[in-house]
Amino acid sequence: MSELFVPVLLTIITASTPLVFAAAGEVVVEKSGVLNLGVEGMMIVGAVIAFAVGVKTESAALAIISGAAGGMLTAFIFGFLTLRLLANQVATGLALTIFGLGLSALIGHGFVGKTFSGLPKIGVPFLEQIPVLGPLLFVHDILVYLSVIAVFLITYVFNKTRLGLIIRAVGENHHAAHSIGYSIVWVRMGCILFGGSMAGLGGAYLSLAYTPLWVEGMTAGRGWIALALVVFASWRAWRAFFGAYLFGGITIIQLHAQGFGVDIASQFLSMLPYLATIVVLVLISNNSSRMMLNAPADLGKSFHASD
Amino acid sequence: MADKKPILELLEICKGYPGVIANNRVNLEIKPGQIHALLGENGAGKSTLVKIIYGVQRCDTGKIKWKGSEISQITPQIARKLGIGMVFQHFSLFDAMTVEENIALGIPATLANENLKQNIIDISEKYGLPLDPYRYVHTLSVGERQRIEVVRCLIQNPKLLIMDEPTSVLTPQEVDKLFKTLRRLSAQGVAILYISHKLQEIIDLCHVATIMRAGEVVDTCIPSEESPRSMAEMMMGTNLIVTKKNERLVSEKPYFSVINLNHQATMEHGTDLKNITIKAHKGEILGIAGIAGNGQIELMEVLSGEITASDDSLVSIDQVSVGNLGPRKRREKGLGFVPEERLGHGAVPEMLLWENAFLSGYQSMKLMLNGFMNVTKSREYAEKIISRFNVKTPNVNVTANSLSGGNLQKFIFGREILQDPKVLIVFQPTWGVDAGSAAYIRQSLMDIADRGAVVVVISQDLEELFEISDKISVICEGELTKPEIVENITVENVGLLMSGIKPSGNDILGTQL
Amino acid sequence: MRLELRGQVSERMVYCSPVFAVIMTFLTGMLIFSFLGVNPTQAIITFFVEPVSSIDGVAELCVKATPLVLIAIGLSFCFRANIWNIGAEGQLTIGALAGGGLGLLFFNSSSQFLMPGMLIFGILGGMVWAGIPAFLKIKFGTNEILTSLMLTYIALLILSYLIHGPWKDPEGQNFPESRLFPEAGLLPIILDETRLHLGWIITLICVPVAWILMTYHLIGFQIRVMGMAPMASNFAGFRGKNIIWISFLISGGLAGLAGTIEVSGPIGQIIPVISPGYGFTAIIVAFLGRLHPIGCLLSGLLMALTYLGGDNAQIELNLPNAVTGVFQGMLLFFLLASDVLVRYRIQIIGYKNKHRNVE
Amino acid sequence: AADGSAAEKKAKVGFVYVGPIGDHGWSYQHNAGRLAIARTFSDKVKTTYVESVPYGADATRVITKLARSGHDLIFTTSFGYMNPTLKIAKRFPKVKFEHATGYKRSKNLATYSGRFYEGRHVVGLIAGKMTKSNILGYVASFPIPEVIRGINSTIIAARSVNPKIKIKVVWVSTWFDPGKEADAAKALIAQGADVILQHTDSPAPLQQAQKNKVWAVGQASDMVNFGPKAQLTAIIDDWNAYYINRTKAMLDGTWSSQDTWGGFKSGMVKMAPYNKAIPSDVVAMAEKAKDGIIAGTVHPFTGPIKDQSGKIVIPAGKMADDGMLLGMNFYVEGVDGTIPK
Ligand SMILES: Nc1ncnc2c1ncn2[C@@H]1O[C@H](COP(=O)(O)OP(=O)(O)OP(=O)(O)O)[C@@H](O)[C@H]1O
Ligand SMILES: Nc1ncnc2c1ncn2[C@@H]1O[C@H](COP(=O)(O)OP(=O)(O)OP(=O)(O)O)[C@@H](O)[C@H]1O
Ligand SMILES: [Mg+2]
Ligand SMILES: [Mg+2]
Repeated sequence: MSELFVPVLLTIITASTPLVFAAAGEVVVEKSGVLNLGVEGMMIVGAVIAFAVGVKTESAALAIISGAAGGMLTAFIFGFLTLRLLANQVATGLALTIFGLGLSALIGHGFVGKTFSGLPKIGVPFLEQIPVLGPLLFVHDILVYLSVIAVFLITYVFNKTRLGLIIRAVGENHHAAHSIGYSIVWVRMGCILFGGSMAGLGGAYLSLAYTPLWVEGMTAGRGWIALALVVFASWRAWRAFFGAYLFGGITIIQLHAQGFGVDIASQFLSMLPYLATIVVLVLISNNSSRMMLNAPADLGKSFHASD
Repeated sequence: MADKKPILELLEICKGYPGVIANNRVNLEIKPGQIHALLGENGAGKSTLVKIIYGVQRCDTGKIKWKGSEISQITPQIARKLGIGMVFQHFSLFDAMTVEENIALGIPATLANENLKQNIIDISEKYGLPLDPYRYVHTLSVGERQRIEVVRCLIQNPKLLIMDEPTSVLTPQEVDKLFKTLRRLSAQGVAILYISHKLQEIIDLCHVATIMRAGEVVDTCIPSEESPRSMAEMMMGTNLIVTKKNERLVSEKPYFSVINLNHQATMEHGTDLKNITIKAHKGEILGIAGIAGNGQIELMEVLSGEITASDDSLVSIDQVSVGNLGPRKRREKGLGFVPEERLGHGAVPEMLLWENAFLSGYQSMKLMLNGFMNVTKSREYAEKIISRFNVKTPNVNVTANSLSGGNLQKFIFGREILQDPKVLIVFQPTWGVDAGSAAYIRQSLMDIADRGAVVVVISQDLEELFEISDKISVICEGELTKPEIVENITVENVGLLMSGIKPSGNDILGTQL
Repeated sequence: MRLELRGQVSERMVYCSPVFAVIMTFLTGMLIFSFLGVNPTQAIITFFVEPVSSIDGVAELCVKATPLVLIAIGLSFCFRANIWNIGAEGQLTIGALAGGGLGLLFFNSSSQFLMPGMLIFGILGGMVWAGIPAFLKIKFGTNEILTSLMLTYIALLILSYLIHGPWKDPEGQNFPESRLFPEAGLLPIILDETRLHLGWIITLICVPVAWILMTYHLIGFQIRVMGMAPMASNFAGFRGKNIIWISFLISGGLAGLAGTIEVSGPIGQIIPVISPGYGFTAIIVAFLGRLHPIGCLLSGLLMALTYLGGDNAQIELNLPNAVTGVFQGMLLFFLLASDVLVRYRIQIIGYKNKHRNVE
Repeated sequence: AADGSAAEKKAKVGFVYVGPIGDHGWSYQHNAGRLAIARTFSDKVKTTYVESVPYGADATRVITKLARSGHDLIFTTSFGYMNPTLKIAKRFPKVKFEHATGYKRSKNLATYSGRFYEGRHVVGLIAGKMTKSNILGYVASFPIPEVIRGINSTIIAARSVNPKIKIKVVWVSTWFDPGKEADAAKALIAQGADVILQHTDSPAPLQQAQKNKVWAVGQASDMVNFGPKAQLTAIIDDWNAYYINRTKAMLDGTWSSQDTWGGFKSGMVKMAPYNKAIPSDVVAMAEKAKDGIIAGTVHPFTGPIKDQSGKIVIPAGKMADDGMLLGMNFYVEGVDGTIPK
């Protein structure tokens, strides 16, 4: 069984990593009180820019950095509109998705059919020798490690640092945070840009590692799933991580079930990840007051100092 | 003290909001060690002025000097560095965070270290403001929240302490303790800028007072040489009405009663109600005194019907059980109520005044036609409230949050009173309301009792309760004492009961005396 | 540059700001088009004027706007109550399946009741699908953003299952398409030689009805109070649970109606893709329309115009679809940003009238 | 254009694509055909296209728009456009329409499609020889006859050279989601498949094969870039010749409605160059089968063919007719699992 077990788990890791990036980034954005529904748009811009730079320069590092930068630039548009011009966040996020899909197609025009060598696997010395666990946990490309590190960092920052405290404060009650002297615009802009770069990395993972190629619309709705995972995770990065793995896991397992000839219409099997997410959420939201506590109270509200 | 150089000088401060000039050429000096009162009606511009000092708002023109030198730009961080601390009128707290986290956010990073918890405990013990650093703010009473604000300032050893209505939710004992603290700080040379609507406090505490009206400084005085009445009249520029208590006919049978009600708090860290019994007669004002957080919120919810009692027969109006009826049905039975929180509970901040008039008046005032809002009638009703209750507003087409606190409170009272309720339950009726409006609101409560209504006032402002109530009960940790005729008890005694100290062997108020 | 709060919402800007946004889009658009080597004036005309320069074009505009407007109106109720129903796409799909299913069941009926029956089934279908997140929210406190979105994917898979399986047209050579609906199951055309169908009239009726319901009916009032101040809603004695139900059912019902109108109007059968994301686009439409039915009508028409303009730009100017997306995104950005002028005035730093008089 | 003044006025040919031209799959190949027209008739014909046109109300609008704006010949390139095209063809009798992969025709509406199952037959033979595990993996989109036909054609051919072969099918419920296609390929590889076939549009499954050192077959276009070691060959949709012919017929006035189902013979289906690693006898066998199909001596669905239950559906010596092929909705023997119903 283990010769099946390891590849299945490896596949789950690949399938979940883009979701982890995008969802963990969005956790930070939403914790600061900003609802950016444009994750899909930021992801795909990240994907195309990473791929384009990867093809042009042959450098994985440059490609990854540009992917993050691409997501960040797209996010900046959102930040400027919602923070400086106080545009409605929900609508701006959706517009950002439309814009991002269009923009990525324009940029990617010359890159259809091009190939990229993919990201090299990096083994962690010694640990990779451990049977079964070694290849499973310690031989991955840089982005997989980065996604785990990012989740750790975010959790650490929110639980242990003043920065995290300030971000939570801004998302919790922006008037109060303003009164005691924090710049709502700058804190939120920082979070939006961070979220954008994470979404960009998620996109970059798709076009550099998951399926190293560029085709229009290749994010195929993953940004939306990431958004749902943030809610599922009740705004905690580590739960978003597990949510992504749950979702990715069920997606992969249903594909395997088909391979084994399970006699259920594929559409019903494809529903499983969505159903499971709902069911798990229902089970964990029995204590809804605690959920509410985690939800940033000022999520989605515009702030202006003279309000 | 007079020879000392001022620590803070304000020169010709102007600040406009759209439609109003909140501060107009305000000049002010505060000297080290001075306790300086800032007085004025609701909306006079006091909070705006102190926000400018603390750097939360920027003034349009004018200069601020700190220890004689002008500061060009001021932000809360800079203010804190200079040694300015501020207790906000509207708490700047974060519900989903702990006390410790809240305090950490409002102090320099260097102070927010591992010792912070201990510091909080030390400071709060030193000044008699008990606080548990681990508690979440949303589980705390208003009074406890106020303490966080105060402790947050004290922990920074400020040179100038600004307090915007800090005592509105404290008990007399707490106020005493706070005053001791403030006097001690003053003796240490800390300047204090103190805003309050409680004029007696100002007389007791402050060295000088600056009086504002409509954004301008209109007068200064030495409070100890004034009376509350004279200061109120300086603020308003007119005469203060005097509340007067008439003899009233009291019904024989209780009209509104609650019998042995037990209720478990829905909120985390809420207070459970135990064996609550209230028997209120027509033409009677029953005061319920208590320190915030002793079950008043829960009591209010149960009385208003926002949370229904477990047993139908526990709450009744005119012998009719209403225990499991919601607020709408209870209003049909003649109940009216005014919650503590004006914005967001008693009124919808972003809605127009006439819509807010419709909010609770649509049934009894028949503002609805086949399920549709009757706009004309609702407007007329709102206009009636405005004219009868002297609400200062351009018209009824402005949003509720554009009214000053006192005016909105008058509007909400007017709305309930004009519905001619048979039972009116009010919670902290004059919290943060200026002297003029407060007198007006108290008078209207007495008027409706005169007309034969039952009035229940839940408040921790003992001065107020003693002024208007016929009987007073005390709520402490969810238990309610038997009501006692007001003439038979003293403020001190009630104050003790509020803090849970029962006169030995007897839980009936006043018998000690 | 600095923003300063206006005392009151500027009535003038409510109307001027969209115009301002459109002008800004024109200008930036012209810049981009000349950069792409297209005659800028011609491009603007192709995008915004040409599509509606004929009766047929206007009819097409209305056909395209119908589902957008209907769904956006429904969503306005939810969003006003602060309920985040983002699953209108799924509700539309299930509505289309319920209404269309009736049409397939009676595929050789010629009863005049078939069409109304389908519409009612469509509404019910949408309501059922919207009822699930409502139920979960009330019963378990489950966040509706997640449930409604997940249910959308499930609805699309149900559609896929039915259309590849049981509802396949038996005479259709196993193509994943249903039978065509009978004549009696199709919405009548109301303007000859065009595709303008009864659904547009239904939409036009929904607009004032929703407006009155939202602004002057107790239901709308309750919804608004709950959205702005839930505690005040308790205070007034409104039942939070009822409001959740009502707003979900209204928006689900309208999305379901839109779905049935799509299949029994311009499509005429059930096919694997019923909606190109109307449920999501309608969220933008709702917010652009400031959550007001009339606003939804206008923004729905504008949004539809950008799609028509996009087709046109591809056909006439050989511009790729991607340009449409970028251009559409830009227009939306400008529209959303210009909203700021309604509540704020822009102040250039350095200039400040010192003693502004009370207005 | 009907008045024949083509000298100054160019004829217009329009295309409607279901995906973006950047999908590197189905729409990409049709667009290649459009470009071929543009190259061939650069002075006489103007081509236009509208991409990513969803089925339903939008399709009707776009096709009508093309018909209205003076297009003489309109290709609608996905099966979902069938009914809209039929309806519009009635309304615009002077405009010529061509619908890909459908079966409804009228006087001015022709249909065309490729006999891709011929390519799958060749692929099946090669896969049957190349597999070591005797398990083929098939990444499939939706259970429509076109896809099922391809699966059956592959397994019949493969079992004809190696009766022990099984084929595993994973349905991804999408035509286009590179990530999910890749995951499906990985699942199949993990379950022992050593030749990956696909009926979805992106090169992602091929990439996975390359990465996991198993074989694969490209889809729609030559995808050798994405898996130079892995790609055994690819089944190429080549619309160029057909599109040029039909445009020419339109220009000459000889266009008439017809049904074209072109395979190897017409060049609509082509095989990409064979992988060097395929032994020469296997290549020879593949080429022979291809030649046989062109000559009409070989038919991929020649009896006896049994369905999964072992029932004979095509008796020995008989060949499936086009009607049966077009509506095929059963698996033949050797396919693992059942068709989703
Ligand atoms: N990712 C995060 N983002 C923001 N705040 C967080 C995050 N993780 C934790 N917190 C905050 O840190 C505190 C402790 O977090 P922790 O996850 O340990 O919660 P908990 O009390 O154990 O709840 P649960 O049992 O539901 O996990 C909480 O106040 C929580 O709101
Ligand atoms: N953010 C704001 N936007 C617009 N107007 C404001 C704002 N803040 C205060 N105002 C107006 O400025 C004036 C002064 O308000 P301020 O809060 O300073 O009064 P105050 O003296 O503190 O009253 P209170 O005793 O009720 O606290 C009022 O008319 C108020 O409505
Ligand atoms: Mg925990
Ligand atoms: Mg104030």
